[in-house]
Amino acid sequence: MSRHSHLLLALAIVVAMPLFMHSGSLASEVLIYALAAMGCNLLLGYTGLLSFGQGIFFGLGSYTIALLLTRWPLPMPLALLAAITMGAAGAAVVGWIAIRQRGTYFVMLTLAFAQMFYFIAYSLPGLTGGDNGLLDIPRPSLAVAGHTLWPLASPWQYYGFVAALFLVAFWLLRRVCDSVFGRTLLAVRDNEERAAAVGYDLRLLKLQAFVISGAVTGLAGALHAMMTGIAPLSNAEYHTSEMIIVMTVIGGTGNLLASVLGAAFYVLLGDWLSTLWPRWLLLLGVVLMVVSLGLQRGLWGLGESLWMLARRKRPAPPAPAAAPSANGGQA
Amino acid sequence: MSRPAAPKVHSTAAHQREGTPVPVAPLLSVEDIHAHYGKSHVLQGISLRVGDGELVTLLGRNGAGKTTTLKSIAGVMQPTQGQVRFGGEATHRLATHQVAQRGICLVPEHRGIFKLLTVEENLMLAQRKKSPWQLQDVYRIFPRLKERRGNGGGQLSGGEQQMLAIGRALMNAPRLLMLDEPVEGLAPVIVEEIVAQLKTIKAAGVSILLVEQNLEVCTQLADRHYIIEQGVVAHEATNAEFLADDAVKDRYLGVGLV
Amino acid sequence: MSIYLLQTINGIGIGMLYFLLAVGLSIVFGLLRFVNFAHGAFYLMGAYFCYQLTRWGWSFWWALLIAPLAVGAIGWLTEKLLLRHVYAKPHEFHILVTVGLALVVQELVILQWGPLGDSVATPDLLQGVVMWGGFVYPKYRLFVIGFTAVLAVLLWWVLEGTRLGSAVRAGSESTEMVSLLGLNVFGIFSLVFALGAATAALAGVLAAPIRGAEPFMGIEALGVAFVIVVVGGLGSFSGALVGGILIGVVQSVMSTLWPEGARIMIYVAMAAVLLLRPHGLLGRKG
Amino acid sequence: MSAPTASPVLLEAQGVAKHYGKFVALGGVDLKVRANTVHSVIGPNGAGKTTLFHMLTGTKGVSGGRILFDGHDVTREPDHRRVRRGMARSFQVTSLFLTLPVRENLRLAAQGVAPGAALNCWSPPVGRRSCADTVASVLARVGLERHAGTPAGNLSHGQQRRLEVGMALAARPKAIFLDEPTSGMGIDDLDDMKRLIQGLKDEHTVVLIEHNMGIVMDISDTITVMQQGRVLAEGLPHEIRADERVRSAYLGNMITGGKA
Amino acid sequence: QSKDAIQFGCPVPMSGPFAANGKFADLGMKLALEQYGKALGRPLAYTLLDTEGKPATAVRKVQEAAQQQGARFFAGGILSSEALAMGKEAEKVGGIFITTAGADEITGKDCNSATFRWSVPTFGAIEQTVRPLIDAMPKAKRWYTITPQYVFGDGLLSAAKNIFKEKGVEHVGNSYHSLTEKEFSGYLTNAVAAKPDVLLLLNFGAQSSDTLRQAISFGMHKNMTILIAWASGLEQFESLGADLCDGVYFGAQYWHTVDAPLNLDLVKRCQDKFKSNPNYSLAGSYICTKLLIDAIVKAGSVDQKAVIAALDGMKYQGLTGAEEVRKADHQVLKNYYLLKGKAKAKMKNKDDYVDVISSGKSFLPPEQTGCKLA
Ligand SMILES: Nc1ncnc2c1ncn2[C@@H]1O[C@H](COP(=O)(O)OP(=O)(O)OP(=O)(O)O)[C@@H](O)[C@H]1O
Ligand SMILES: Nc1ncnc2c1ncn2[C@@H]1O[C@H](COP(=O)(O)OP(=O)(O)OP(=O)(O)O)[C@@H](O)[C@H]1O
Ligand SMILES: [Mg+2]
Ligand SMILES: [Mg+2]
Repeated sequence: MSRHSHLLLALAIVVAMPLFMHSGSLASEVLIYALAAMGCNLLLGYTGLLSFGQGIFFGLGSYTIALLLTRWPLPMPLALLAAITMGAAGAAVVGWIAIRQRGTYFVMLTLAFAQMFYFIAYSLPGLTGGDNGLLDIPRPSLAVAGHTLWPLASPWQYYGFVAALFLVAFWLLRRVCDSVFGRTLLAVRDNEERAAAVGYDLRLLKLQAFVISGAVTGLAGALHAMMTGIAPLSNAEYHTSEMIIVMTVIGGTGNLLASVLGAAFYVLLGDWLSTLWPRWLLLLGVVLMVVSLGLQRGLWGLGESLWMLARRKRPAPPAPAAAPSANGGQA
Repeated sequence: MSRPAAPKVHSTAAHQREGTPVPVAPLLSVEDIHAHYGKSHVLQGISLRVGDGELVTLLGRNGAGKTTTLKSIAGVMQPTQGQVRFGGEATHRLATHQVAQRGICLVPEHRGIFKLLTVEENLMLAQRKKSPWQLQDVYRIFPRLKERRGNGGGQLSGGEQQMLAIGRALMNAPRLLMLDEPVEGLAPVIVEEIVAQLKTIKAAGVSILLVEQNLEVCTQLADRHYIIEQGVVAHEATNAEFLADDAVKDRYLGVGLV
Repeated sequence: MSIYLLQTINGIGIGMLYFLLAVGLSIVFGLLRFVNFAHGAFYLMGAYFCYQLTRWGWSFWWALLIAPLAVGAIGWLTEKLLLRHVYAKPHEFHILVTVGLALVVQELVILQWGPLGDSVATPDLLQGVVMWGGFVYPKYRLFVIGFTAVLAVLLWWVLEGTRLGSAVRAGSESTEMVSLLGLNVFGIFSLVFALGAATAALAGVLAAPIRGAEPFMGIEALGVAFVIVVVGGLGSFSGALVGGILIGVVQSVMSTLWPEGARIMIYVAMAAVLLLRPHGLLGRKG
Repeated sequence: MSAPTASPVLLEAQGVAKHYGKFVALGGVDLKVRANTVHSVIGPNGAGKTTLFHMLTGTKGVSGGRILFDGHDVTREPDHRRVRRGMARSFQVTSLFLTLPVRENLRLAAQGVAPGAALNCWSPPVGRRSCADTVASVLARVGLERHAGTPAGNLSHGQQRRLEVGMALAARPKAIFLDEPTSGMGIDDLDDMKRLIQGLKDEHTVVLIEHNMGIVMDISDTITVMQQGRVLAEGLPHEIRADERVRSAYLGNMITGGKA
Repeated sequence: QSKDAIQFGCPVPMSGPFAANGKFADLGMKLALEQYGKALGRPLAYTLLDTEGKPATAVRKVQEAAQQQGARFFAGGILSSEALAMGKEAEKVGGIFITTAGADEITGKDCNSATFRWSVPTFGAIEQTVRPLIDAMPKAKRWYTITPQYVFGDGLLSAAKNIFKEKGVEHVGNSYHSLTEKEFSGYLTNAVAAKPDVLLLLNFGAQSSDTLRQAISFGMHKNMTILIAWASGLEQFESLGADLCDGVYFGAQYWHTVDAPLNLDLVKRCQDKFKSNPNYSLAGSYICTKLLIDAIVKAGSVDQKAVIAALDGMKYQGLTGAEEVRKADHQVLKNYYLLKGKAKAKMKNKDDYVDVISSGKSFLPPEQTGCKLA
């Protein structure tokens, strides 16, 4: 599929969600986690780095914006920018150290960092609110010189804001993935030794991937904090990292749109299952096992195969694979 | 470098040829096997036989399907069609280790040395009590291995790894030894050594199916040759016939003698 | 006796239990190159099986025998039915399937025994404490140290001294090559996975009288086991031992030195080891 | 054969040593490679040839000695820096980007000379950035045009060996290090490979490890023979062929592959 | 569900480590709503919201319940962090939130007009446990504390320290630990070495159970008194088992044998319906829901302001006897209990784990809570 068709598909998802879903907050959450999953995908799918540090950048994003909006009267766009920068900076630090390792040791090192970050956040209540988290984060409207451009008070208004940022980020990330850089990352993922031998500075490449990933994840964290009005400690927990990875893998690696699919699937499924049965995690566990056993390339791969099948059977092309699942969780 | 494929004139040659002394009850018989990698149809009906104590080579250009044939015999790949019989028993549906337990031993082209095991552990892992080659025998054949016995397998030079792979196969008590390019990357002195060892192995009654690009080695050792081209047996000859027939060599192997 | 000496001894006690908890994870990783996020679930099962058996009136000693066997069998089945089908897939699928499995086990435990924890009584024989001067130490914990030490020697022999051990290490590199040598690799996989599950369950049984049985103990244990395995070296048996004891001692000594930092120090230790000795204290390269 | 003594020294190793724990893989090797020559390194298995390559190209660090390349001391430089100075290598054990198409493998190798460009996360690799000319010429040279779109992992062993050499070529290096380029190649391709390597001499300097004496003796300007981590002999092909020590240590009766 | 029902929300952790509390809280709310059936002539309905113990999820679910079901009345929030976050959200969506969570901030510096709290904060919990115990054991002069390191734990600790100072008791040491700790032997080794007369555990839930278990395995119950200041009552005793509770002191918000009319009524209802005694989670959720309904009825409206006004200063007969909603900080003034575990042989029925030693109300004056509800 061409670059533009992916962008159009992303646009279609963004537009379709309000039509199918009742809750603006839930829809925003889908896009926010989609952002985080895309950041993870850049590392996992393109660079071959399985990072459990994504929760750090997510947490950094939410703490940063929370502090800026509550303690310093910074305009919201600037605060967002600062959160993105913090995410990127955090990723630069974690990345710089972690990429000395490879394979499982790398995974474990990022895990260690995630845990460390959690405990640091936990033991600095002055800054992070400790276990209580930071509360009362305002959601100021988007305004220029006193003129309100876009009010963010209601969930759906906020969704619009998130959606716009999401589309921009999606477009930028797609460019990154298709660029010389993105293609070189694929080589690194395949064979690091050879990549070094043909002249690439692996650490620089991986570091840049980390920084970009951290920036996107930081943005996601900030948007999440603005959505809920709090920056809780649980955003910095290892479970956040795990969740982001699970979304990415379920969606399918190496394809950004797949991450959107994965995030939507995970968030909506979780939301829906939790209304069904208090032991819904059991069902979630089963779903995870089925996905990993049955789907070679995640949901996206499944969608692709179905699409191929349908195209071969009937000449009339069916609806794009991504769209139907967007309403899977309305309940 | 690659040239257009030669026409498959002799694709049924194996069945027509009369002068070839095919043993009555072959140890291994491969009957019209097909194999696929995903959608690509790599083997398109290979048939061949290896008799007791015979040394047979499989020749062909890069990508002809030699390795794939060996893998199908060893049970690493399941042929999609056709059958493999070893000692009268159909083995193409068996798991790899079951095939191996019946006495087919493959030394793959990447050698398959266990990097985490020492040289000696590599050898001992393959050990079978009934094998005529035990640890000391292997060390006698390849003294270099004895010198490096405590080394990790990953720290061996390319040639040392090849010696280890062959030595290990011997300890596994093979009735049929399949070697995929065994002298690739070996120093000439070692090549001579290995050729000599293969002769003793053969003399000990082990059948050998050999894939090798080094024609000198092949012709010194083999009883018969099969030439594979694009997944089918294109030609079959006894060693004498093959040596005499420069046209065949040129046509299938591009040796450029004519 | 100085408090630090006491803490060191106590740390070794904690560490032996940690070792048992982590060793299975390490072996399974060593062979299957498989980070088993469900390892904690086997530990959890061990503790609950022990709880259930003692509730039924069986003695703790029977539980010590039966629970690991039962969980080992479950591990064996798990490997056969589930994991075998994801080996060929990338790392992240391994994580997905085992995370899923861990969730399922945890929720099943909650369904069966409720979300609240339960206590398991210390066996009568080992109730009470021993005292040396000012040092008080539960008899039961002493027993745990001794028992795991014996077990460690046994395991070490199996893994390093036997052909099964070599096969396990060989299988971790190339399953194809091992089967080409006529060994049933999948059989070995199942066996090793079952062994890993059984050791985890054993740790669970031994931990039950100390910590009770509680549905979320698996997750917590997994986190600790990761740290130990990484510090000691992935796939290394002696690494698990050294890592376990080291972490136990660090944790214990820190609870005197700087109690609020005891937890974070574990992770700092882990990061430090990884940076200075990339493959863990006793890990092999690769 | 051209007179090698005439051209300047491009690469020089002075007492390069490598220890693996107690084991001495290289015990102080001196080597002078002149520009625009084919310099072969031969020796028994385990002599330390590949190890020497690792030292020269920076894949692994030295334990002692100095390496000068093109007038610079590169001893402490990592491999990717040396690529920029004009070194490129092939591996004895095939090392490719297995999931990527052959063409992309070569493009990446060509692009590696200017690795800064790889950090460009804005423009796709089209036009100037696609290195199309280099890729096309290398594809033709190694005869993989028909497989340009095939993932490298799906090539047969011999095809992969050719790509392996192509990877080194794509970098258009000053010095090209080939570690047993013909191992696993079909008999019919040996002559082509021989011609190809010989042809490289005009633009590049070739350092070659090879066990196929048919090739080594025919195309080398200088041959260095190694044994047990040291240089055993060095000289012109006919000198080496005549050297009694080399004969007993290495050459034997010359079953070298190639012709039957 | 009819359209005009008054919608309640029960945001509690149904999954995760606090699932047990969620499960009983759900039953409690259901019990209260079924008991009333209707208010203001409208049926009562509720939605169970699984917060997963995560504040962010809790906030989103409250937001959605308000938006989609039109729920305005929320009773739940077991964990301090989620309760704080939901209190803020409830105010935003024009609802009322009433909780049993522990953090002082809920009716302290983070209080707001829409948030109420039934449980006694840290100050009262310590006053009603440590003080009577010191009075009862004048010879126990050395106290050692084990404290979870966060605001809640610190609240308990500083309250305890104040009493130590006032009573001339020596605080021989404290061990802080993190909220994820499971292994307490290191801290206990410290404690043993300090040779205290009383070991005061200021952690709660599974952590306090673990600490107690391990302390007993170190034989500490034999030569010192152990007090868990913030126990969760019946559910915790069940999980510990009678043997471990024997002789240990516990502080608790609720105990089902308390002789108050409403409590007797609740116990009867529970016995009829579930064949068991109510525990703290159930009782807390029940009384919170009941308070909301009573206030709605009293206000004669479901308007946020009106119901808040009705709750402010409300005096009623609650589960612990006379209770009162303090207007200044929306804290319910109620009893806190000091319990003592008894030997298994002495238990009259399966839930008879403890004797009530004493009880009473202690609250900081509103000026000192930090709450500025003007
Ligand atoms: N894993 C694979 N996936 C897809 N195609 C493959 C795979 N391995 C080999 N092939 C293809 O199958 C064909 C036969 O391969 P095979 O390895 O059997 O050749 P070969 O005769 O052993 O060649 P060589 O002499 O180069 O080793 C080749 O065209 C190759 O490209
Ligand atoms: N990482 C290592 N650790 C220990 N020893 C090593 C290591 N790598 C190589 N060696 C040893 O160094 C010696 C030289 O190895 P090298 O690979 O350079 O040989 P080579 O000359 O290339 O041989 P071949 O022609 O067989 O490829 C060998 O004996 C090998 O066992
Ligand atoms: Mg082959
Ligand atoms: Mg070599």
